[in-house]
Amino acid sequence: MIRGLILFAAGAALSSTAAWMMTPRLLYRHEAQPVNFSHQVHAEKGGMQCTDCHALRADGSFSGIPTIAKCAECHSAAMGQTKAEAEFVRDYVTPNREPQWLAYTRQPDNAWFPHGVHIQRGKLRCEQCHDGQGKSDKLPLADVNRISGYSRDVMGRPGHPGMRMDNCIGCHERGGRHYACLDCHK
Amino acid sequence: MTSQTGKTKAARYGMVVDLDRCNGCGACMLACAVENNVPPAAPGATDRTGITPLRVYRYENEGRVVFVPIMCQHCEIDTPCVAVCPQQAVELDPATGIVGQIPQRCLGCRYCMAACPYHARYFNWSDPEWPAGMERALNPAVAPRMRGVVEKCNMCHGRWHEARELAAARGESGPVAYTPACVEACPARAITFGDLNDEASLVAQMARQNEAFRWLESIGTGSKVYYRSRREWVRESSRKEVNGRG
Amino acid sequence: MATVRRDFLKFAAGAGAGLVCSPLPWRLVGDSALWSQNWSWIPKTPRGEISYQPTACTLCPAGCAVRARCCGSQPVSLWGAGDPLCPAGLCGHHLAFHPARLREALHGNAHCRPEQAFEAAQKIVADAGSKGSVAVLDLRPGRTASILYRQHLARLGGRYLTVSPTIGPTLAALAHTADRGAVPAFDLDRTSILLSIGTPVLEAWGAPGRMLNPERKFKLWQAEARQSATALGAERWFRIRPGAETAFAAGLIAAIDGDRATLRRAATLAGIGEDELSAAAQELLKTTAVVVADTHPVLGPPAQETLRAVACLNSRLRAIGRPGGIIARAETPIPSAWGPLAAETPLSAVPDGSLQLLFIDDSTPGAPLPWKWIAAKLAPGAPVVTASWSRHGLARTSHYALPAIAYLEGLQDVPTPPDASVARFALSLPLVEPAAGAIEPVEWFGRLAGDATPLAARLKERAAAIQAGKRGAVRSHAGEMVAPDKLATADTFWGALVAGARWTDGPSRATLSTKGVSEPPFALEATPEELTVVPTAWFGADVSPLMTKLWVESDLKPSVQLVYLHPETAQRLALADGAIVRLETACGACRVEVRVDDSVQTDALEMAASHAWLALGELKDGAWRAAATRVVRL
Amino acid sequence: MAVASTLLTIPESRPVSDRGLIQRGLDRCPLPQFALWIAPWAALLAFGLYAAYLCLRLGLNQTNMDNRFAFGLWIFLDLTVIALGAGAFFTGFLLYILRVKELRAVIQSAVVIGFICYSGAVCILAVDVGQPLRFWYTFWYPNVHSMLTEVTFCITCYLFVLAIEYVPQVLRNRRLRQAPGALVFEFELHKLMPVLAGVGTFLSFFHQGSLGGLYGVLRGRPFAFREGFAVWPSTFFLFVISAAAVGPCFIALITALAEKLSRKTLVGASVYDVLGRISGRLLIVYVLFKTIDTLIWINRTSPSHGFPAHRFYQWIPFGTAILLAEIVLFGLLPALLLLRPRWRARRGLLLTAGALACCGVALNRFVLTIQTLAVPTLPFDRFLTYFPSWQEFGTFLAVIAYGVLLYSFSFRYLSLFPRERELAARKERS
Repeated sequence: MIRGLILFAAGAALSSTAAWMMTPRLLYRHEAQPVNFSHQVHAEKGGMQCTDCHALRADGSFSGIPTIAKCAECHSAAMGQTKAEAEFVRDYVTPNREPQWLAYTRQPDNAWFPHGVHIQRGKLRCEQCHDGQGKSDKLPLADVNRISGYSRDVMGRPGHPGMRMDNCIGCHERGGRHYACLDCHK
Repeated sequence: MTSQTGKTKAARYGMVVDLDRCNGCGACMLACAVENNVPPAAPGATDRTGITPLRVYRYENEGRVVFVPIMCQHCEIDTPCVAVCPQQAVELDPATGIVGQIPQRCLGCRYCMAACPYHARYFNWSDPEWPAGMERALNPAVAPRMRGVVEKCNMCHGRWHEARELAAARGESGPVAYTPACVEACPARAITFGDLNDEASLVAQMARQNEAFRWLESIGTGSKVYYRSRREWVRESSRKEVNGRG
Repeated sequence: MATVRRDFLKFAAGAGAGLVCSPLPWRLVGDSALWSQNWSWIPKTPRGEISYQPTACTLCPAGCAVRARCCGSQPVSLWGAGDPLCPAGLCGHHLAFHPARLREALHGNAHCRPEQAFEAAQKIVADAGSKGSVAVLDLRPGRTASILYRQHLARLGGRYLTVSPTIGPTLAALAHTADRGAVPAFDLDRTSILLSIGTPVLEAWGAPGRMLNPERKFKLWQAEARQSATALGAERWFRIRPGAETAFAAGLIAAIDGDRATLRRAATLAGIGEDELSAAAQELLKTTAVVVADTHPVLGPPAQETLRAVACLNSRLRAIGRPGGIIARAETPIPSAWGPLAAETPLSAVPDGSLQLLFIDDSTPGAPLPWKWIAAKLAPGAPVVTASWSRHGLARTSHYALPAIAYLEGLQDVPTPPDASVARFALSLPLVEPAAGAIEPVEWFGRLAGDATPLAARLKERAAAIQAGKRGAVRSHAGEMVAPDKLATADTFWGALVAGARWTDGPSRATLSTKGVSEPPFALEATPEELTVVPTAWFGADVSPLMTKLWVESDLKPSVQLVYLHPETAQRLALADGAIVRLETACGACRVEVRVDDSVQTDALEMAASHAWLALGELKDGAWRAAATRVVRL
Repeated sequence: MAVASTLLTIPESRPVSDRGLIQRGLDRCPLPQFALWIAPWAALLAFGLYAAYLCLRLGLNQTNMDNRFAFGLWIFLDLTVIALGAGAFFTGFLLYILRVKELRAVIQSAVVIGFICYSGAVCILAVDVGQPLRFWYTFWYPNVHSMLTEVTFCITCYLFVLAIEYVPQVLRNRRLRQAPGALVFEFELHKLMPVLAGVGTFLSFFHQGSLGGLYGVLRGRPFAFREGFAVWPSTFFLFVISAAAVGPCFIALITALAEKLSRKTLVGASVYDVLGRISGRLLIVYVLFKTIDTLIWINRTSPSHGFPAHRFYQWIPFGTAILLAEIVLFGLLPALLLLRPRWRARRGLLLTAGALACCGVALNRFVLTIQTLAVPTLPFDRFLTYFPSWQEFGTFLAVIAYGVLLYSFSFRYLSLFPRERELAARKERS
């Protein structure tokens, strides 16, 4: 009897620990960004604001990740001496090729996050959702769920806010704000 | 799903369709399909398995003909489809009065279709398919649905989203003003859309006129899509008991 | 041994239990559900900045102003600027993706090099010389391209053919009454009653946004055999017998002239009461009324006799030359440098077997054109080269088919619509990349005539000619006036046009005379007693796969596989709903399914405008008519 | 390694026979004959599974359902099957709560039948919904106002209950009994039975009811809409009673069938009598309520919604005949047959009555599912008809086959009828 229990416990412990450790590796594809972009450098050396590149358009829509044209405004030729920049100019700016950026927090097709409304009406600041992103020196790997194809940062990871529906609802409920499915779903 | 707050004045978006103006050209049906990324007919589809969130019926009665555009009527008195959905994929948004259908939450049990007296709900019997390359011409404001879910008229919520963003950019508040695709498309200007709560609005005034009526009013689901006709027999037929075509 | 096995089972059970306590199984359940929201085979919507581009619709002669909603550079929906669009116009941006789109040059339905067709054509042109045996059939006349065809043909000594006159048969019948440089035009803004004889006014005549506008000034009276959408939408509907158009017009004339005998005869033929006809005539006389009998997209132009009667009726109603009736308008200026132009000939006027080479410009979707009709005109072995948007229709039957640049793919001009009282000019701008290998038909034919000037340059010349006239006004594409300085120089004018502005001419001082307008009597032959097939309203060009919404996924429009007949007719022929029948005429036969419908007349069968219908038809005084039909049960 | 080897070695080789698995004292046909009986059903199952696969892989365009007939053959038969399976809970209720001792003879069989019906129904539903992968949304984001939520919860829970009730019988199998612990476990479960029966009764009561409520609440469909008490429309209660009424009938029918096929007496005659009696009483109550409900609907509910009831019966073949058949031919008649002891005593009559009652319940479910959707609501829509595709039939046949197989195996290897051995012995003595 005792022997049995021990065996049982052993099996349980072994499998669960294994599963806990393996889960992230099994579930996510880790993809590297095409260019190692440093928000920190641009913010500190360049003294730039988020909105300089990630702006709201006149119609209130959010421009998202800037196009190469935006980069070319400053980097038509290399500004600094860094190898990274030189390569970027050579590979993308000069041939006017769009880098295939991987968006960490891009909502799936069926969800619509109106940046404008949150910034202008909700008075939200970028950091509140994209905490460290604006100051990061390196672009982390983009984790894409192998099954659902959704970004891990949207679904949320330990120690990262996450931008799942529950997160939206949680915030709206805390503020006692109204919300309905169609407010975000499209 | 919703927690209503008195912060912003609630809207009750509704429509009045003038049946005397409609000549059944079908522009609204196509505008609806284009706006909401409804796929072309799947192979073997019929008028019973097709997807037409807005469908114009040709109502022929003793030689007299009227064309009746039927879309989701956005009922507001214990809405039949909202009550029955087992997993809250349908809801009546008290802030807009729109009955919203969320295909991503839908299980595809089709109970809501059985519940809808207007047959205004459509099931995706097949995977949606567009001719090669045509996906580039899809409307970015609306996500295509997948096979096995129910869809219906959401009163062009994609346009509502954009209008709301624009309003926010302009610092406006209160219910946003926008126009659904069918309303913009109708060459006969047969459909009037607006906020029924706003007494001054044209739609509210027309809904109050004697010529205005609603289909199946007797069931008492309080639909927010009104119809109007000067023709007595049309108004009568909305009151008369069912005499569906055999 | 057994114990060992049992131990292992215990261990396995434990492992199972442990797994359940880990996130893995639960994440799998959750993610697989998310996957069902994100299937790779469901297309992703495009991303990009939303912008609105002005352009103009070239899908039909109405030429509505269009606001194209673009995501990035790709139009994702089209909307009317000012006036709304028709169903076809709403999905014009799908034309590029239409499954039927012709994407390669064909020779007898097999792939071929585009040059092949050109060389073949060049050879014939060289031999044919100027015997009028080279011809162009222009299915969308009135464009600058059409004028260029006429210029090239003048050089080649060829014929310029159209199915129906550019300005429409009703006005064409009065063309000789106008001063030089002017053409007749309807003055609908001041009309109080528009009497349409079989013209699909509310479906395919003039701009839908104007004709269906509840604020429009004039009342519409419709004389038509079918319960068409126009008949239903009209203020008054005279349900005449099929083929009794002439009789109806003649009846009204007789009523005005007080010719009792003719009135009685016409009334019986048309199936309308004498008193009703007389009353209608009196009412028309009282107001400013005008009569139109124009080309039906499917039925083609009305019979010659009908047109003579209509012209006469218009003069009886004193509509000719009167404001609110038919007035004279100046033609859109043409650069004098373009030299002589070939005359416009109706296809029906071409002697049979006389054409050595026929080039067909079929670059915009339209109602199907009967091949029998064209084939009759060809000399033995003469090739037909069709520049078409679609693989179906004429491209299938022609000897050579070339992929043509379609709506939104190239710079085109929008000519004066049939319902306009003054000349108009606007540009349809290229918003999408043309299909690979697609040609601009008129440029292709230009090369044949030794003129390689691109169409865009020609359009600019035309614009300069218009600007030189210094007449009229420039309006933004939404309709409001734009500062007059836009007309100051050719460049400012062109700039305005390219920005979507449209030019409208001012009122013309030209006049119409009523000389030479035909007079009674008109030949009134009795309409056939036996069944004839009438095509039901055409539901617009098949520009998008989404058109299925109208007749596959709903029963709003007649399906092409159905024939509709009145309950009595069905009873007489012992046919039930859903029966499969074979329709036979002297010209051909087709297989269709029966639908019983009270709205059909007892002596008519209705079916959708389709190749099936064309198979039944025959060419009768300049138009395509269905012959007496036998219904054979299958 | 050692473990593996022990797993791989076949215990001891003997001529192919399943004697060792069959309960002592029960004589069962030889294995080949049994295999012969199984084979066609197995084939049918395979065919059905293929049909189901088509529906899951290609979507529901494989069926002939459409936007009007959103529910079709599957839902109709699900409702019927679940109603017939109600015998399980009701017998349990009678035996363990009301202590009707005679029913101990059929309770095992009843549980198996119930298990088959419910698991089968759930499988069908998995194919019927458009997005089976999202099944758990109903539990995670439940809409408490929806009858379907109630149904889903109850059916799932009750399926567990049935499974737990089924397990001990499996454990009582001869070979499994060799494993110590199994016995203990089985014994523990056995003590649970009354509790389980109670829980089962409660759950079944609710979902049988909610299945009725499913239609009763459709205010958009005046043909189906019924008033009722509190949140439950009258159909809620009618379904409960009708299910309880036909449950015993169905058990009687299956038992008789088993006796016929196995050429054995499996239960005492008294059992049939009890089942018949109970059925009869409930059936007459059902007929009474159904009549009252129909009258109320005709005279008040339907007209108040602007739909004179007679309008619904103008469509052939859905005339008033169908209504009469449902109440009189398939309701009143069997009820009377079952109530009269002398008639009830005649096995033939009893079974006929039972069959009629079962048909009655099926007809009732059919009317609510199909006729409700067929009759037009808007003045300009059509009366439509629908015929299922072979995929729909196939998928359902799979469930039938699965049921036959599971019951056959249970009958062969478990003792579904406790008194079988004793009755057999008695037969030999006489």
